Amino acid sequence: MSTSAAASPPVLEVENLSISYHDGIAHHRAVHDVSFRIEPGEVVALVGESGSGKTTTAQSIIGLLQANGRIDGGSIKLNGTDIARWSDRQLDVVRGAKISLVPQDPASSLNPVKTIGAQVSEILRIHGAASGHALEAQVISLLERVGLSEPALRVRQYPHELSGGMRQRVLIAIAVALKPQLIIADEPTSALDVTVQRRILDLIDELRTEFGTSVLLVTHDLGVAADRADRLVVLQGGRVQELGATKIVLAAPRSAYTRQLIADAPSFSAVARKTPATAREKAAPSDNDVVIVDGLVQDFVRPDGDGKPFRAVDGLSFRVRRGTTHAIVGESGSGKTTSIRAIVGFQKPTAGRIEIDGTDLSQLRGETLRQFRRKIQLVYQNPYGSLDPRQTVFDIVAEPLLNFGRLARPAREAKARAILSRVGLPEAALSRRPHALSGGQRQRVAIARALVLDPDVVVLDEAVSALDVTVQARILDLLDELQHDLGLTYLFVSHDLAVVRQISDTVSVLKDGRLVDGGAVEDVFERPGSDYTRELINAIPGQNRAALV
Amino acid sequence: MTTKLKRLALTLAALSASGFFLPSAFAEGAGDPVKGGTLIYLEQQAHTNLYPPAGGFYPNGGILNQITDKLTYQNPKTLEIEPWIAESWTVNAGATEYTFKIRPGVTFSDGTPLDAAAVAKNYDVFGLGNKELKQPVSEVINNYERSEVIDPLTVKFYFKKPSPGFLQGTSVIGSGLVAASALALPFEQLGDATKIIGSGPFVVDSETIGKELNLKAREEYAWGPAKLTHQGRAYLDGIKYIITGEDSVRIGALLAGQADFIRQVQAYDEKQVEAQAYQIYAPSTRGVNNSVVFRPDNPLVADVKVRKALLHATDAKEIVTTLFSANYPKATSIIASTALGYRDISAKLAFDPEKAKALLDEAGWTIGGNGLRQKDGKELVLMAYESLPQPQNKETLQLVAQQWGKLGVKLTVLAGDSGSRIVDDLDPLKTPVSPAMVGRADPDVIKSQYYPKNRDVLRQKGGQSDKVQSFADDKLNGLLEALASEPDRQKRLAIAGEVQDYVVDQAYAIPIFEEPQAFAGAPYVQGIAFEAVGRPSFYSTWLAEH
Amino acid sequence: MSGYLLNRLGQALFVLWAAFTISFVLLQAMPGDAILIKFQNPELGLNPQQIANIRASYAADSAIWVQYVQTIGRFSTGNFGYSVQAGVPVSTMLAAHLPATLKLASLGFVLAAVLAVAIAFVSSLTPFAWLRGALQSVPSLFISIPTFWLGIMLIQIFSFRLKLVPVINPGPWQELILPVVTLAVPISAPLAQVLVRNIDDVLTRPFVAVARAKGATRHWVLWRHVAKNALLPTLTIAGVLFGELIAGAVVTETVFGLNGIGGLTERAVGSQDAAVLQAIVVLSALAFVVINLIVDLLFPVLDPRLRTKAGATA
Amino acid sequence: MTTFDTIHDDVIASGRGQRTGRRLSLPLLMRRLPPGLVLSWLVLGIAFLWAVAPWLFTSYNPLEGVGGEQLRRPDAGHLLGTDALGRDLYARIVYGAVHSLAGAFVAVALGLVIGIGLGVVAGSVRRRLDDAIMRLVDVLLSIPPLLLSLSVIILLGFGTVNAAIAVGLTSVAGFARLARSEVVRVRRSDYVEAAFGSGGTFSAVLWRHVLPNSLTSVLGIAALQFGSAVLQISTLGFLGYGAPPPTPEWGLLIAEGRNYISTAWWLTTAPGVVVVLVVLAANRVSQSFGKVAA
Repeated sequence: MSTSAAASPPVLEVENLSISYHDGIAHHRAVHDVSFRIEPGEVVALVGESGSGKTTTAQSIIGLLQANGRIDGGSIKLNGTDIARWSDRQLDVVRGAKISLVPQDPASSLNPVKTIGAQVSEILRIHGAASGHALEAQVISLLERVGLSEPALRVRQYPHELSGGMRQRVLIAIAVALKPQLIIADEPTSALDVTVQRRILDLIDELRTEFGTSVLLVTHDLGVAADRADRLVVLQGGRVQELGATKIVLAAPRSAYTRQLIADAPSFSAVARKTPATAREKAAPSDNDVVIVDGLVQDFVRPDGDGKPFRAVDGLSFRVRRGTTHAIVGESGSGKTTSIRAIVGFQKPTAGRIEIDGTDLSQLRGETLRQFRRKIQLVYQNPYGSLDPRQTVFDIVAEPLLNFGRLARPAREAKARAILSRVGLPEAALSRRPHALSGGQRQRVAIARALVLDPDVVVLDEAVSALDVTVQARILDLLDELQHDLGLTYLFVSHDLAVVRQISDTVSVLKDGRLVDGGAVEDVFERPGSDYTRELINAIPGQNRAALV
Repeated sequence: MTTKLKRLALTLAALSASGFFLPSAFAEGAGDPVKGGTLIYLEQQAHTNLYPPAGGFYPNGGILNQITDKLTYQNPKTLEIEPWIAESWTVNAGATEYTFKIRPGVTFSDGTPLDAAAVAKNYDVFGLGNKELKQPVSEVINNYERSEVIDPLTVKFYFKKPSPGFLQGTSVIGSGLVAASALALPFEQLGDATKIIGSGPFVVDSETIGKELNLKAREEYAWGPAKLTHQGRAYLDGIKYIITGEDSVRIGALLAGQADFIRQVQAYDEKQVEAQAYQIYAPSTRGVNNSVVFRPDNPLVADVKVRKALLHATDAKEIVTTLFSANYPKATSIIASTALGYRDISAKLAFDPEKAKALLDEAGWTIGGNGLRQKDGKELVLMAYESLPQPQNKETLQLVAQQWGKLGVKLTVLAGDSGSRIVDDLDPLKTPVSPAMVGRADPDVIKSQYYPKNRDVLRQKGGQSDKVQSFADDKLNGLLEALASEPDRQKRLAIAGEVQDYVVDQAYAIPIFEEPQAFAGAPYVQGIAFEAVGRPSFYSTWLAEH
Repeated sequence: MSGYLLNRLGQALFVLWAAFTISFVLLQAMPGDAILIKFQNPELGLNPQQIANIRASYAADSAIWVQYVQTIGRFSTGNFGYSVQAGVPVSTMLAAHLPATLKLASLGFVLAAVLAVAIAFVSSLTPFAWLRGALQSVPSLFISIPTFWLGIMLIQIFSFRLKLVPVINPGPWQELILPVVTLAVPISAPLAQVLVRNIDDVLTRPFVAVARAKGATRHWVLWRHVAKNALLPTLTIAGVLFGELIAGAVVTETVFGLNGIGGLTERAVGSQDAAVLQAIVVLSALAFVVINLIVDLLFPVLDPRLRTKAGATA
Repeated sequence: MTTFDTIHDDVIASGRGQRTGRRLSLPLLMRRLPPGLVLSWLVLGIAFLWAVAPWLFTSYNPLEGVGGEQLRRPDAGHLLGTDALGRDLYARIVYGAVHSLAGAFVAVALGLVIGIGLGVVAGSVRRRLDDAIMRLVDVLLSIPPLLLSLSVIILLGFGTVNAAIAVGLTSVAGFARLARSEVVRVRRSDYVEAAFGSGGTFSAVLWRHVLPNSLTSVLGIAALQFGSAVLQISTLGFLGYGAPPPTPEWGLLIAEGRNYISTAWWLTTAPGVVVVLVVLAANRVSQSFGKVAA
């Protein structure tokens, strides 16, 4: 199968692997006859979207399928020996020592009530690799190796005292502690900010080359895979769509699905999704500005009371012209979400002026505020959390009309149906509840709910970041259409510069609550006004490939 | 004088011919008495107060009977009054003056002498009460006037009116003699057993309120009732009272050998006790039978016809056979057949539903739509609270309710907390019917039961309750007063009979059965004795090898 | 922190006061009163006048609010007054009854905890589904049994039939065996249920998978990772369980005739011994408050996340 | 346009189905019912039928004893034997169902209504009132429940309903706390904010979103509470505060039967077992609620 015929036996060889889950009634196949191999020191990326079976495959390799999971057939050969049907007892020796795992979500992957030291040393103790002072020393050196500052201090700290990036480093330290032959990195960075993501991936590369470890990189982000992997395994619906050396696959994808993926991956498509007006006028202030934010300041009292308040947003100012898209970019903690919550009127700003379509928010109270909400609508990041699980799609979309109940029932229904079909939801979906919809469909519902009141401004808070690229692409297309047809103004909050570059006219870059850069997208991307912006741009994954094309 | 005494003795003996003998209670067991050992005695309820006149309450009496002596001793077999602390006595013809010669050398457990002065002090309190200390008058003493200490060993009591019941009264549980220190305490502090200093064969050793009470034998005790075969110190070293409220635990513990003697054995448990060769003791309480009484102040039962109807509607036999055993004889009068002054009026108590129906129709109570008897808009619905101390009273009342129900009369058996129970019980409108019984081996017992100033079970005006509107039966009260003060024995017994007839003719009460006090003891427990009204006396008790 | 403590103490005082007041009102509103119950007794044959005198002598005839002020005054100085029924100072009664209950309650709670932990951990460790199922249905069974019934059955079987432990006049520790079991069974049930739920919940957390990926065995993971995380939340129900504990104590002590606060409560309610009941209410309210305070202060000690200032890393 | 969405549609939906047992569609649920749960429903069903149509199950009169028939061992004539008055125990249990179940129902309903009322108000209004209510709840919790219900019974007088009320009051605090925490949880969710964002008034949002979403788990607990209510009522019976005779309330049957345990064990055992079964069933069902709600 593999294009490169290696002399030494592969570290891992998966053949015709089939896995199914039992849902209480019957088994449902999640992985069908998947085969691939990993040569020593090689990075293989399992690429696919949610439901593609990539995580299931990875779990089965390290023998940690969920309780209701089952290997139906095929083999998993580690250095030639098939471990697919080994008992826990047998696998315990392999796990950590020969195969180790870098998990997806650093936040919840460390035991909150145990010190970092304890959790790192644990793996060494389990496998009797070290004890006593030697153990301690080794732990510290490991932490040092993965680039944690003051390792001696970290040893005594608890997970919650570390940032996401630091935690991921700790987890990597655990993964490499015993110099395993294979590291399974399951979406190792998808929960991290781009800049951090980059450093973490660099670290993994380093360690790999240093220890000659092979890496199975599980990711949904083709960009990441393109940058880091020697070979790609593209999964969809539990089946291998395409398999081969990264360059070849990307250059000449054979399956339609891979082509689709590449086309939809924002980081690859240099072309902007929308037809932009010329940069000049977009940046310049004008009477046609529908959103005016001036010196916005937002303070929070610290939960523990003492000390001075914590300043989340510090003097943010920008203007958005009607019918354009303004992006607010920043990493977690940059205050982007805080500012838009103030803009849509969920928070009273500590200082500064916010004006939407001529109305000054600071004047609004109670009923007037409620009326104001018709002008500006918010679409949330997580479509699952933002839809009431007990309402049907139709009710969800019809509710805003009910709130401003001018329309009679039939009119209301008509409007709701219209908007739903406008966002491309099948009739069948109307009577469904959110849990029966896919992520993309949910986000469409959320958008429909936002649009049904014909607002002037729609605020999209990371509205597409939770979605698979192909889905994301469809939604972005939709948003673009809608903007054209309805002359909407978007306030687009995102951490993903690739997307921002595609769809927005103007952009504000936030760091620690401050505006570090702003203006027309082209200007900002071509001539970044700050080092931070530059760092952000360089961190965008998939640039090797972008360069390569 | 002496002739009078003889005659009294004779009558008593005659009466007790009909009286009943305890199965084996007095057979002094197998072999000679063994000294030593502690008797484990399971009580159903904790004692409330050890002021001697409060001894009517069984848990109180059960303790007082061990730690106090009385002036006289009433032989349970003959019901004859025999010497105890009093060596001898004289009564004047009018029964208004009693003179007692006190046995020398008797001391209370605190060392103070039990002499004429002490006796006088006791009876002044029992007879007159003590307002400051809230000590009430004893119900067994009538018409008491004053005492007089003639010499250190002679005391004389004077009565306003004849008080023929007094001699027997000196023998009852309510007349235990206690040291001055105890009488000096306010009533509410007499709940603490350790403060009760008596002259009895046992003394209170230690107490855990509401849980446990330990008595130990008094070594120097040498003044038991003169005619008892056993003299001197008690055989037992001590008695351990353990409060065990759960019936099932008491009986189970006894049969499992964890306890020696228990009070309150329910009739349904008797079989298995005897099956295991354990002994059931069911001494009669020789008093007013376990009965249901009416409060005629309540218009519903104001009409004698209604009461009579209900009397004839009550099938005492069914109740006894269903719920009780041979130890619970069916009532043949309002007092026990073993009681002094008993008269058999079972003819008047016949179960006769037809007659009952007729009487109710006569009284104008006709069956209504819902099957209940009605009269000018009112339904014949009566209420009664169960009486916790009486054996299976809840079941008894439910059976009565069943029987009355057949006539279209509804009897609601109320359950309630002690607060509401007592408050409602004072109000005839809330409780037109009430269970009642009291034990005491003297005709006076009838007075204690019915007289307004005593228990006032009928709730008469000017009695216990100020909720009573009008009802008062002067004829009855007259009879009761006469009963309490008629010096002549024969006349007195005649009056006793008259009262029994009158109460039943008026159908004030429906007697059901003669209530014994049911105890059970392990086979090796010997020499259990009971005073005339069924409180155990452990003076002569001993534990055989086991 | 001190500010927080003061605030908590304020709340505690309020709770005490409110509990006192509520119970006072309830007791006043009850039909009849201790004096009536004790002295309106046929054996005593007291007439209404005499009873009224007695009531006066207890100062129980003055206006309600006067009594309220007086009682609260006395309580604040730690003087619980005089028990009408027993005729002894309430404080001495409490002193006499508290030890038994403390022994019973603490042992009962310990046993309950042991039972719960055993059920929860064994059931999640066992490889056999049937055993797991069986064990996990035990708690439901435990809460389904009336406490008093359990007590009586235990006595019948273990004391009377099998003659293993005497219930009458037993040794100091013997006397506790059956009561402790009786008390522990119903308390252990909710504990076990919460534990089982928490364990299942913790087992799904990613850090467990990470631990397994280190090569840790299921036992290792359960004891070193799951245990503490699962046990922490159970602390929160301690306050609620306290109520159960008292209710259980009342019943247990009544069944076994133990001389503790529970039995005392039962009798005091029966005789509406206001002084005693008030004291008991205040006492248990105090215990409740203290327990909750301890739990709240304990959390930061046990859970590092609550120790350092929240939001250190946003 | 939506091709890819729909491809993933089923995968994700079913995937959610298998991993977290989230709210299943009814037919799925039916097929998924474990036997234990079915049995539990059966038990509850029978108990319910006893309550509504006891005469279908026995020909004996539960209140009228037959003289001479008392304390009969269980046999063909009397399935569970007879009591001291010669009343058929089985009949008394069957006819007692209505008292016990109604009692438990009233108790739970009371606790639920008041508790949820307090909890929802506390959870949804601003801090002052919230604090006040939660303090009140603390107070309720701080008074020993048994003591509380005893005094309430003494106040209201004896009887099944009053006992139920007394028991219900003790569960108010628990329900209030639970309801509050649930409401607070739901209020933090995006969809509630979104509802406000789309112009929902406070009351509208509360009614449409907060209540329905926060009360599921509360109802789960309610089923659990139902069982313990039966037990608490029977405990009251044991302490002598039960319904007045001849009410054949289950708790009372156990409580009164206990006196006969050494002579007629079945008198306390049979009703005891019935109560255990019903409470077990209630718990099982409540757990299943919990699962579906989670």
